[in-house]
Amino acid sequence: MLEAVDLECVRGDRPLFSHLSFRLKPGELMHVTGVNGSGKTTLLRTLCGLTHAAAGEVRWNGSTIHELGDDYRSQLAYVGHSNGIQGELTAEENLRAACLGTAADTTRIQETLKRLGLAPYRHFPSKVLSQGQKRRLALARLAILRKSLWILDEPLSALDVNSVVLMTEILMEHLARDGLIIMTSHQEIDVETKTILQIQLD
Amino acid sequence: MKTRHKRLAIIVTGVVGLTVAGLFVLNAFRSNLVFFYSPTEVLEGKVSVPAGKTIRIGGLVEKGSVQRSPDGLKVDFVVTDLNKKLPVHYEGILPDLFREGQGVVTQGRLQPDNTFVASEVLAKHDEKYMPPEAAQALKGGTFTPGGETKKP
Amino acid sequence: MPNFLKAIGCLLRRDLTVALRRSTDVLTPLVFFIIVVSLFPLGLGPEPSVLRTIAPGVIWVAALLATMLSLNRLFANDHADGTLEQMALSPHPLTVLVLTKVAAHWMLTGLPLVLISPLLAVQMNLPESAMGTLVLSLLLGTPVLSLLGAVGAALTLGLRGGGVLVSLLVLPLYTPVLIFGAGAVAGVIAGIDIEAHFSLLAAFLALALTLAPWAAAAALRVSLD
Amino acid sequence: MNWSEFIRMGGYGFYVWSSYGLALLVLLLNLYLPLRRRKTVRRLLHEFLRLKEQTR
Amino acid sequence: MQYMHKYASPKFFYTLAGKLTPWMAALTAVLLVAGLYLGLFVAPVDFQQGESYRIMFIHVPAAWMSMFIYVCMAGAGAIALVWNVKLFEMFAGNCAPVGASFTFLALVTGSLWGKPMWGAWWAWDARLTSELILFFLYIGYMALEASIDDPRRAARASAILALVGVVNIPVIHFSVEWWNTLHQPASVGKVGTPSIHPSMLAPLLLMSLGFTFYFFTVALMRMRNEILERERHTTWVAQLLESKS
Repeated sequence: MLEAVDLECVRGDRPLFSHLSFRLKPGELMHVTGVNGSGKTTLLRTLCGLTHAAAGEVRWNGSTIHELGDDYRSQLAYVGHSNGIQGELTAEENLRAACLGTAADTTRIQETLKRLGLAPYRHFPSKVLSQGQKRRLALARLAILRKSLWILDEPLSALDVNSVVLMTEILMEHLARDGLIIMTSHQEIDVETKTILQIQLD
Repeated sequence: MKTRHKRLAIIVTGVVGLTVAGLFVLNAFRSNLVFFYSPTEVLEGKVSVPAGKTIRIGGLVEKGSVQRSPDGLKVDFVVTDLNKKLPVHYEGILPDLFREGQGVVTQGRLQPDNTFVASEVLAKHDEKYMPPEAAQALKGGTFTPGGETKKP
Repeated sequence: MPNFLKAIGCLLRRDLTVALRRSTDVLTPLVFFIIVVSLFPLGLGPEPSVLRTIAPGVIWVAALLATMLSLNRLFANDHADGTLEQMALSPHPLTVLVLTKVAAHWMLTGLPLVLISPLLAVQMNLPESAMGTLVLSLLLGTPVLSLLGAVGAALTLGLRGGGVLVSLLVLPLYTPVLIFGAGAVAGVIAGIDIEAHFSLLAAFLALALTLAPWAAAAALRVSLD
Repeated sequence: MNWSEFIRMGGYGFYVWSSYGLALLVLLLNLYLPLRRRKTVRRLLHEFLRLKEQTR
Repeated sequence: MQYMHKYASPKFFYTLAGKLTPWMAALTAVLLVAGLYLGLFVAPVDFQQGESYRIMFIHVPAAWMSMFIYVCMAGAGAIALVWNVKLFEMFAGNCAPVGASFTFLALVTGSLWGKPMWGAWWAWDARLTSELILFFLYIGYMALEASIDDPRRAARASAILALVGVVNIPVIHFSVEWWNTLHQPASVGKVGTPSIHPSMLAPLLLMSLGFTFYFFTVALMRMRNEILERERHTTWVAQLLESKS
């Protein structure tokens, strides 16, 4: 369970939002919306523990994420604005590197690449991939890593219609496995699930 | 791995690393680091000085050894460490603190005939600061610097 | 913990693969090192005794500058494509990951410098007796350069003018290594006992190994904030 | 007390007085900079608050 | 910890510093005038160096301050890093320019003293070189702080740099023993008999104390400016400015 308590974020001297509290249970999805510059990305990065909150705290199963440290990060998968893909490495090598040695069995990598339509590019350096393909490769990480909390910043950007449908499927599978998702998106998402939490930042 | 164990691991590696560094520093202090050589080291061949290499010699200017040329620019003096004596030849302006019986560091080349031609002379002043009368008294043995003056 | 060691191996292999596929990145500092040292005889004249006197200092300063030149490769690429962010979010301690990256960086910059240095020593008329000391001093000193450089590179990550800034931050910290590294080589030419120099270089290495990865990891977290 | 002797400082007047002069300069400069900054900051903030009132 | 946050609140500190500054400034003036009087008129001539040793009353306190301020800066930076206290961030950041100017002063007066005493404007001895490196460290610190836009990020990055640099301070301190060079060994720090005459020690200590209080006065003044600027969104700053005008 992820909890935010009285969260306040500041960029430079400019306050973005304050007194933000919510609670996200397993199997729930939170959709964060808001205009440009309202602090969506900052909120997501704060929830990851990359950015310090000016006040308040983020809790995972009751303990603050700074107390948990690496234990929290072992439950967390994040896809940000940048894809985190090294252009010199092939798609497969990139996925292996993302796992950092844990649970990287070849069959699962191959299956995932196939599902996301990246199988033909398996042995090409990733720099030849298109923007959308790179995005799909970044999202393939989610399927490989098997973490319970997914934090996704604009996961659907640069994706075509088919990929969006595919991605929605993957998100729903994750929720069905009692996973948690926090995401931002400009598109409407039609994920059928028990709960969708909408948070509007202004 | 528990957070507590990780913290312990960090502390242990920190302590081990700093201890190793400390041991190396101690070892370095045991064998000495030199900035300049003494006349004894040079003349007894404890350091092999290749001909033509610039080195530094440190020691005291022997009393009564300073001889200046009439124009005052050429100076000959003897540097001693109270064991061996090394004649030094120098052309140029001497610093104010250059005095007989005082510490000096000269930089230059050792000649084959075991004399030294200096290209630079630097006076090394000691760490005592006191008024002239106190220094006078000190030489007479009636004054010791610092708090001990108050003793009857 | 096999997981933990696997992660180190995986990261090391990844960094080495990436660097070898961009071989110009690896070669540039090495060629720079050779060119800088080769320029000194041209500027000073080929007098062997002069060259021999300045050789230890010249080779060491050139090694310092070559390392500086390679520092932006340490984190900048990974920062630009977001890999660094992922690394900071991995369940392994960032300090250890940073240490691994520094090790990879040293293998690709420091080690080649060490290996090529005898060639330059010959160029600079360094006596053969000093050759071993030069190699050993560089072997002890260049890891310190990479470790301290990592702190500077992490601090200046993503800043405008980062390349110049990193030299301003890191070069003053390099001075002790330079003094004792070049001092050891000069000392062995003068025929004095240089055990103390090596002792201190080893002490610097131990200190840097203990503290620098920790500082660099903290700096990375600040830079990613 | 002989003033010209005092200024001469036993022949070291140039070195001694330039040291003391430089010290005075550095101390005054360090005092002047925050005082000037204080003025600037106050002016800026008055302006900032006035504009903020207007936009409200 | 909560008390620390309360008393380290910018508003509380702003008023406190405002009350404290005039007293600190007065104390600084008294100490410096007394130090100068004792140093220039009362202290006798040195038996070796003549009148030129009077540069010591500027040079030595400036060199001490340069190190003291660096340690203060790193300490405040460490506190700010660990406990996330804004006030210490500002203190650390405002130490640097004052510290750099004292380092500069120590270097130039050292050079002015070195010319008549050693016969050279500059000698590459351990202490002068370490002081020069300290100056570079200050410059690097200020450059790093200036090139990061977000003030809190800048403060944390430069605090890490200061902590790395502070390892250099012991190198400066023990450099005399390490390199055994031209510069005199520390006169006052030695345990047992201080080898400096009390009539010369008194102005030295007075000047050092004066410099210390000067540093704190200037740091408080600088911090007050920064507090106003960084807290401009808050109501207390608005109220304060309205009541003043």
